[in-house]
Amino acid sequence: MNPIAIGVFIVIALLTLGSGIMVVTVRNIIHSALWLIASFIGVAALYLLMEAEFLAVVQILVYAGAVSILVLFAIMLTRQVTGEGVRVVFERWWVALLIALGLFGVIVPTLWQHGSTWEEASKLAQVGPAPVEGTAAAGLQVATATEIGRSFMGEYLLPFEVISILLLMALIGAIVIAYEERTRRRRVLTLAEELALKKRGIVEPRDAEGAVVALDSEQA
Amino acid sequence: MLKTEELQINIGPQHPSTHGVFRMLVTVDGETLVDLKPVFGYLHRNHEQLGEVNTYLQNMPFTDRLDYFNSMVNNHAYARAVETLAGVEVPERAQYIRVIMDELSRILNHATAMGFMLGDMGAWQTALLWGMREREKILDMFEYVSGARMMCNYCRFGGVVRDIDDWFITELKKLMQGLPHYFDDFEGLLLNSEILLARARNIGVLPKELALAYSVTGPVLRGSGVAYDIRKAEPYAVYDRFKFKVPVGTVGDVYDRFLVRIAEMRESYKILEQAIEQLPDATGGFINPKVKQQSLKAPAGEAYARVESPKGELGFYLVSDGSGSAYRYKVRAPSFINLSSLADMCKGYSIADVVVILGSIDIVMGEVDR
Amino acid sequence: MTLSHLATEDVFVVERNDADFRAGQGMTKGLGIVFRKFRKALFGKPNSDRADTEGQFNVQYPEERLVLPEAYRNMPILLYDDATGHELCTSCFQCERICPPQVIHITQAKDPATGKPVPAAANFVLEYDTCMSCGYCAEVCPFDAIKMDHDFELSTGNHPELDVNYDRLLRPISYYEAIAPTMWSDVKEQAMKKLQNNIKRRPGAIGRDHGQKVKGGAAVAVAATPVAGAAPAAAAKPRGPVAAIGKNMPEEKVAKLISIRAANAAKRGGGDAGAAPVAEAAPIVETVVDTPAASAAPSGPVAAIGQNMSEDKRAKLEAIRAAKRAQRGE
Amino acid sequence: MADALTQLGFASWLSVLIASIIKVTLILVGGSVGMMFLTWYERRAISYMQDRRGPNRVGPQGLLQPISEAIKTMTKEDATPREADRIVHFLAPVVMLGATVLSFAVIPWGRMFPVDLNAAVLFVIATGGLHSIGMMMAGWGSNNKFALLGGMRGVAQLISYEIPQVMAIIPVVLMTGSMSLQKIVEAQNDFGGLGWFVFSPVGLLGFALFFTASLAEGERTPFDIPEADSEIIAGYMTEYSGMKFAVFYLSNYMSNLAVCFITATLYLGGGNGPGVDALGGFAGGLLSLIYFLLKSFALFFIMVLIRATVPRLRVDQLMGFAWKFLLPLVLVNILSASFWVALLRWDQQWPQLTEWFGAPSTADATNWGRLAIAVVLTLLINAGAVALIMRLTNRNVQKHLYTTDEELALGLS
Amino acid sequence: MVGSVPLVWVLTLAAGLFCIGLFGALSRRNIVGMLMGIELMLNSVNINLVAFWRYLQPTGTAGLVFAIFTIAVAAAEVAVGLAMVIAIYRARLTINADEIDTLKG
Repeated sequence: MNPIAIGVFIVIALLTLGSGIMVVTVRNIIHSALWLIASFIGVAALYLLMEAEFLAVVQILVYAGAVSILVLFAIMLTRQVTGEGVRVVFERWWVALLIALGLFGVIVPTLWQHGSTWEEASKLAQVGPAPVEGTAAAGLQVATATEIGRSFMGEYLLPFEVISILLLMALIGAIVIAYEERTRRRRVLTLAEELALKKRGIVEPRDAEGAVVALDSEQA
Repeated sequence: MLKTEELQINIGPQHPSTHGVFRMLVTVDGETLVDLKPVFGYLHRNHEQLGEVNTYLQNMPFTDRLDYFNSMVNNHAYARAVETLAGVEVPERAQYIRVIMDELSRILNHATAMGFMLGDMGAWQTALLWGMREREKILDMFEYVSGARMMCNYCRFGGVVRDIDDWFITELKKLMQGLPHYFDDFEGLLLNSEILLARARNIGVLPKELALAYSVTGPVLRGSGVAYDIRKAEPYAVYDRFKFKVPVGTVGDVYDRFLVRIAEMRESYKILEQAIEQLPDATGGFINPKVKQQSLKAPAGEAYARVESPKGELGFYLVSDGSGSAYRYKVRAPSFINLSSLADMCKGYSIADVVVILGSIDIVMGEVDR
Repeated sequence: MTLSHLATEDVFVVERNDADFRAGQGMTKGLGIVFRKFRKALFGKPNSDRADTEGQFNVQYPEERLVLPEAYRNMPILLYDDATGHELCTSCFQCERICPPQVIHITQAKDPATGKPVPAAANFVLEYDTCMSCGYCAEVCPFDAIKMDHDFELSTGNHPELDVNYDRLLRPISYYEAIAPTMWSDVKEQAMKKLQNNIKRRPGAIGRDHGQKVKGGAAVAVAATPVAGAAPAAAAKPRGPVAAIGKNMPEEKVAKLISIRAANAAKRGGGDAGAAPVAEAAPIVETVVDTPAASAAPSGPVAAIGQNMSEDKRAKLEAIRAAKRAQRGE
Repeated sequence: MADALTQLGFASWLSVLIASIIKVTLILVGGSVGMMFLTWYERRAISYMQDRRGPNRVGPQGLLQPISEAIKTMTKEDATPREADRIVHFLAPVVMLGATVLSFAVIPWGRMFPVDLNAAVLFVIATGGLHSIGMMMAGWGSNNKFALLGGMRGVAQLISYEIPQVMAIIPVVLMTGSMSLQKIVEAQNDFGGLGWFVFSPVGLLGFALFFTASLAEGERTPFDIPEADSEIIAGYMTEYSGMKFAVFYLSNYMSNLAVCFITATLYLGGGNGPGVDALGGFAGGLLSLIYFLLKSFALFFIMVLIRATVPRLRVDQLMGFAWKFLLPLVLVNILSASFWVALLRWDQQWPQLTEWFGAPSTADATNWGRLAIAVVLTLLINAGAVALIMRLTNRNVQKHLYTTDEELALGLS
Repeated sequence: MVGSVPLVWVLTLAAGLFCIGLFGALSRRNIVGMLMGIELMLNSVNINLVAFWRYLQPTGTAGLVFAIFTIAVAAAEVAVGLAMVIAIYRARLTINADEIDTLKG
């Protein structure tokens, strides 16, 4: 029962929950994205507290580093043309609140009933392997990155390969969906290219103020 | 249909890389440049009206302020214009002195111009500061002989203000020993560097026909492949006595102009060597004594004299009505005309290239706005 | 169509490096050159000779100074003869007429008795702020009365001070002789001859007893001559002019300055004969480098105080100088 | 440190607290003093390269110049644009500096490791990734067209160079078998302290790629697009002045310092050198710190040399360089690293090799036969890959010169 | 921390985060807001996994490996989701969920 751990846990819990609440309640979408990053870092701190170092670093690298940038880019690219005036939440947002609170009300009591059984189980689990005579009493060997790596290559090889294919599909899918074909618009010709065309007699159709008139196929 | 709308960006007039007070209104579509509208006139000082009010001699110091990098060349061009108008002949030694000063000015101009362009490319002013050192040495020479580093006011009608003495010759020879090392360092520093090649090759291409159509002159024209140099086309002031070559590019892009300017510096070095050997002794006089400088009256008529300034063909057109000051005084400034080709030359390239292309044309706003 | 009418052997095509990019060899060559420059600048000797292109080349301005060549022209000054105290200017208005920015304003002096104009100037105002120091006034002056000065530290707080009037323009001939010996020696005889017959045509009252000139002139005249004497041994080509002594400097300061000059001159007497303005800078640069500890002479010549600096500016400069000297533990 | 304090009678948790506070202050002070030294060091080095004297007025040889600059920026007015998003504008430099300082938690100073995560290498890259958030906030918060453009470009550059940077570290992790920096430094300790990774072909290519990628991460020339002053005035830092600009400047140079430290640790055997083990104890630690700082400042000198010589890459060339040149080379390097590990450490999987060359090399006895094969094989793979990719990507494209008729008809090109 | 903080507290924290994420996903009109809500829910699931791993079976790696898989899937999901958002924005010029209702009768 060391007070520091409890204190730190409570601080991190408040940080994560607080930024979570801010994510859903703040009006400005950019601010809610920044609060999302704060909650990611809170969760990473929680992992560190639970000595899952590798996971904490992966969380910072993947979520706080990349996903948040993706979200920010998406927000900036789809800047609301009509401005923030529009309502942030649906009219009947309180229904969602009710559902969420109801769910919370259901989960927490069941958790607390099983609390005691989990306590003994976790105490049992904390006892390290039986001390071999020669060596000192080896403490509890918490799984680190090396064990994770071995289990990836050993026990969980199939899911590992499936995940890599899934990521590849997501990669290609995202590009195909988001790619805006540039073919439909005229590329700006440099001086030398225009001269090369003129020499071959291909004169670009230009309207009054000299802008290149797009070919009729692009009028759509 | 959502079309990324074109962005209007304003580069200048207080922009770190516009070589003086010059604004470019650039419309950009994504990264490529669609249209560029140059806006200048911020440095207009009413130079040509002043020329009509001042007497011929009084106007000489104002010509220093045109292309403030090469005041010697400006003075020389103005002096030649008045000499042709008034029919004054210039002694041999003065012509040699003028040629020496012009070639020294060409070297310092190209050294700093290339330095500024590389600075715009992001090369953090190393080449510029080496160039500045050579420029400092040359400016000390100008200061010794004319009295001021940049505003030399050195030429008079029929000669120069002060003769060059043996101290000047010895120091000039010492300077000449250092220059080849500087040229080699400069070429070795960047000429084959991959990133410069990537940033300079095939950027801002000005084909030969269009270069002539835009009537650009100087290194920009020679970079596009037209071998036209006034020192060869219409040899003035003893230039016909020197053996030197005219460097010419092939494609006409930023890289070619860069190479042409470096080659021109080497050619100026050759001219300087020959000029020092053939320099006549002081008996011939450094100025035509018969000319009354401050009260020179030119017969009615007109004259146009042009000089190969480092930036291009610098010409002075004078119409005189017989009085002591010019009736019409017009300066054909090379930077002004070279700048007119910038707008079309930059189309299709990115913003980063616009700044480099502007650097490669090497303009000075003093000359453009007059 | 090629416009070039030049003989083909006069034109050479610049060879372009159109090859593909190589593996960074070009860049490494550049890096090597910059490293060589770095090594030379860090460990090599400072760059003093005009021929070499390596080593440090900048001059630390306030402490070290480049000596200005004789023909250097900044703002014009008027000369008066040390001995007789007469100004050379006869207000012939030539300089006023030629001056491109029209900054010179002269009023002719009148003979108080008869009221007729006299070849001397009553007041001579020159707007230092508009003057572009083109040197025309010095060229056209038939009496060599107006010459170009070498003092460029003229920045001042209040603008009206830049309309310099007559007494602040006057300098003794010895001062100009110190800063431009050969240029003065060329025109010395005819200038003095013209001055003599001008003095004859000036009535006794005018020109001779210009109050502040005589008083100031005499004292400075005395101090000025030793300076000329102490000028370093003139080699074949007179060494570049040494920075001049301020006109209205306090007495003890002038004396100290002369002693410093004498010490430098003695030390430099044996130095290299090749007198060259820039080379001249080399010894100064060297003196700065090697003398702080050694000889009593303060490191580098003390800068001359601008003639028409306002009082508080001069006081502030003195304070800084004193602090510097104290900090250098003199 | 913590147990030393417990002997002094503090409660155990209090001593841990105090120890960590002392460590944190030491790191922060070391980091910021290091940053100041770097600014002075860079300006002096570049000025000597340009034959002029750098700052030499403030303090002896100008050493107090960074401090005077800090005071100057603090006294400058700290303006925030009117319609700017005030909070985001204020938080951007905080996030940038926070990300940089976070990575110092793991970086060793010679032999002294502040904290030893067993995923330390990944932690450093993760905190490097946080930079882009700060940059994005700066770009968005300043409500200025140029700042937004600079911010977007900066983030795109950071992300596209983060991947080669991470991949360039994988060979080092493969060769040491662990991600903790302590083990990586120990693995480079054989051959009398000179067994640095940079001397093995895999390590050499990894070093070159990692250093180039970290040039881009630290926005050094030739990759300093985000604040390319000749184009968009100061990139995402346009609307910042006074103290906030000083914080950006501090975080910029501290991340350069961090990058130099990490490169020295990963590839140049941070803190290892002849004679460090012989001394041992405190003196050994000090000597390792000196070696470590020498290596890092030599690396920084290379950064300064490159900055003084090479012009800036355009945005598209910069992205092309990352994706088309660095990434393939990095992948090939991982391949050759796996060969290296297979040859040197495996014996059951490769009985043939054990027969010919004997047991794999253990910590003390290195098996020279296997080492020779490994070196030759990896050298071949790496050199071949570099040559091939060089020829593939570096063709001198005659773009912007001619347009074929079909190209125009399709409107493609 | 294992000794002093009971497992139930961590699970309640995860449940709380999950409900906040659920509320965010259901109530936000802006699709990107919804995606953020979903991210929060995925994070809370991860907390559960790590908590169970740490408290009940610290030597095994099931919890950690599963958590890493969920992170990978979540990243892929965000990438594709935002690609769709951009495509919708380009087509409809709006990303408010209730305005994109062309399928409605």
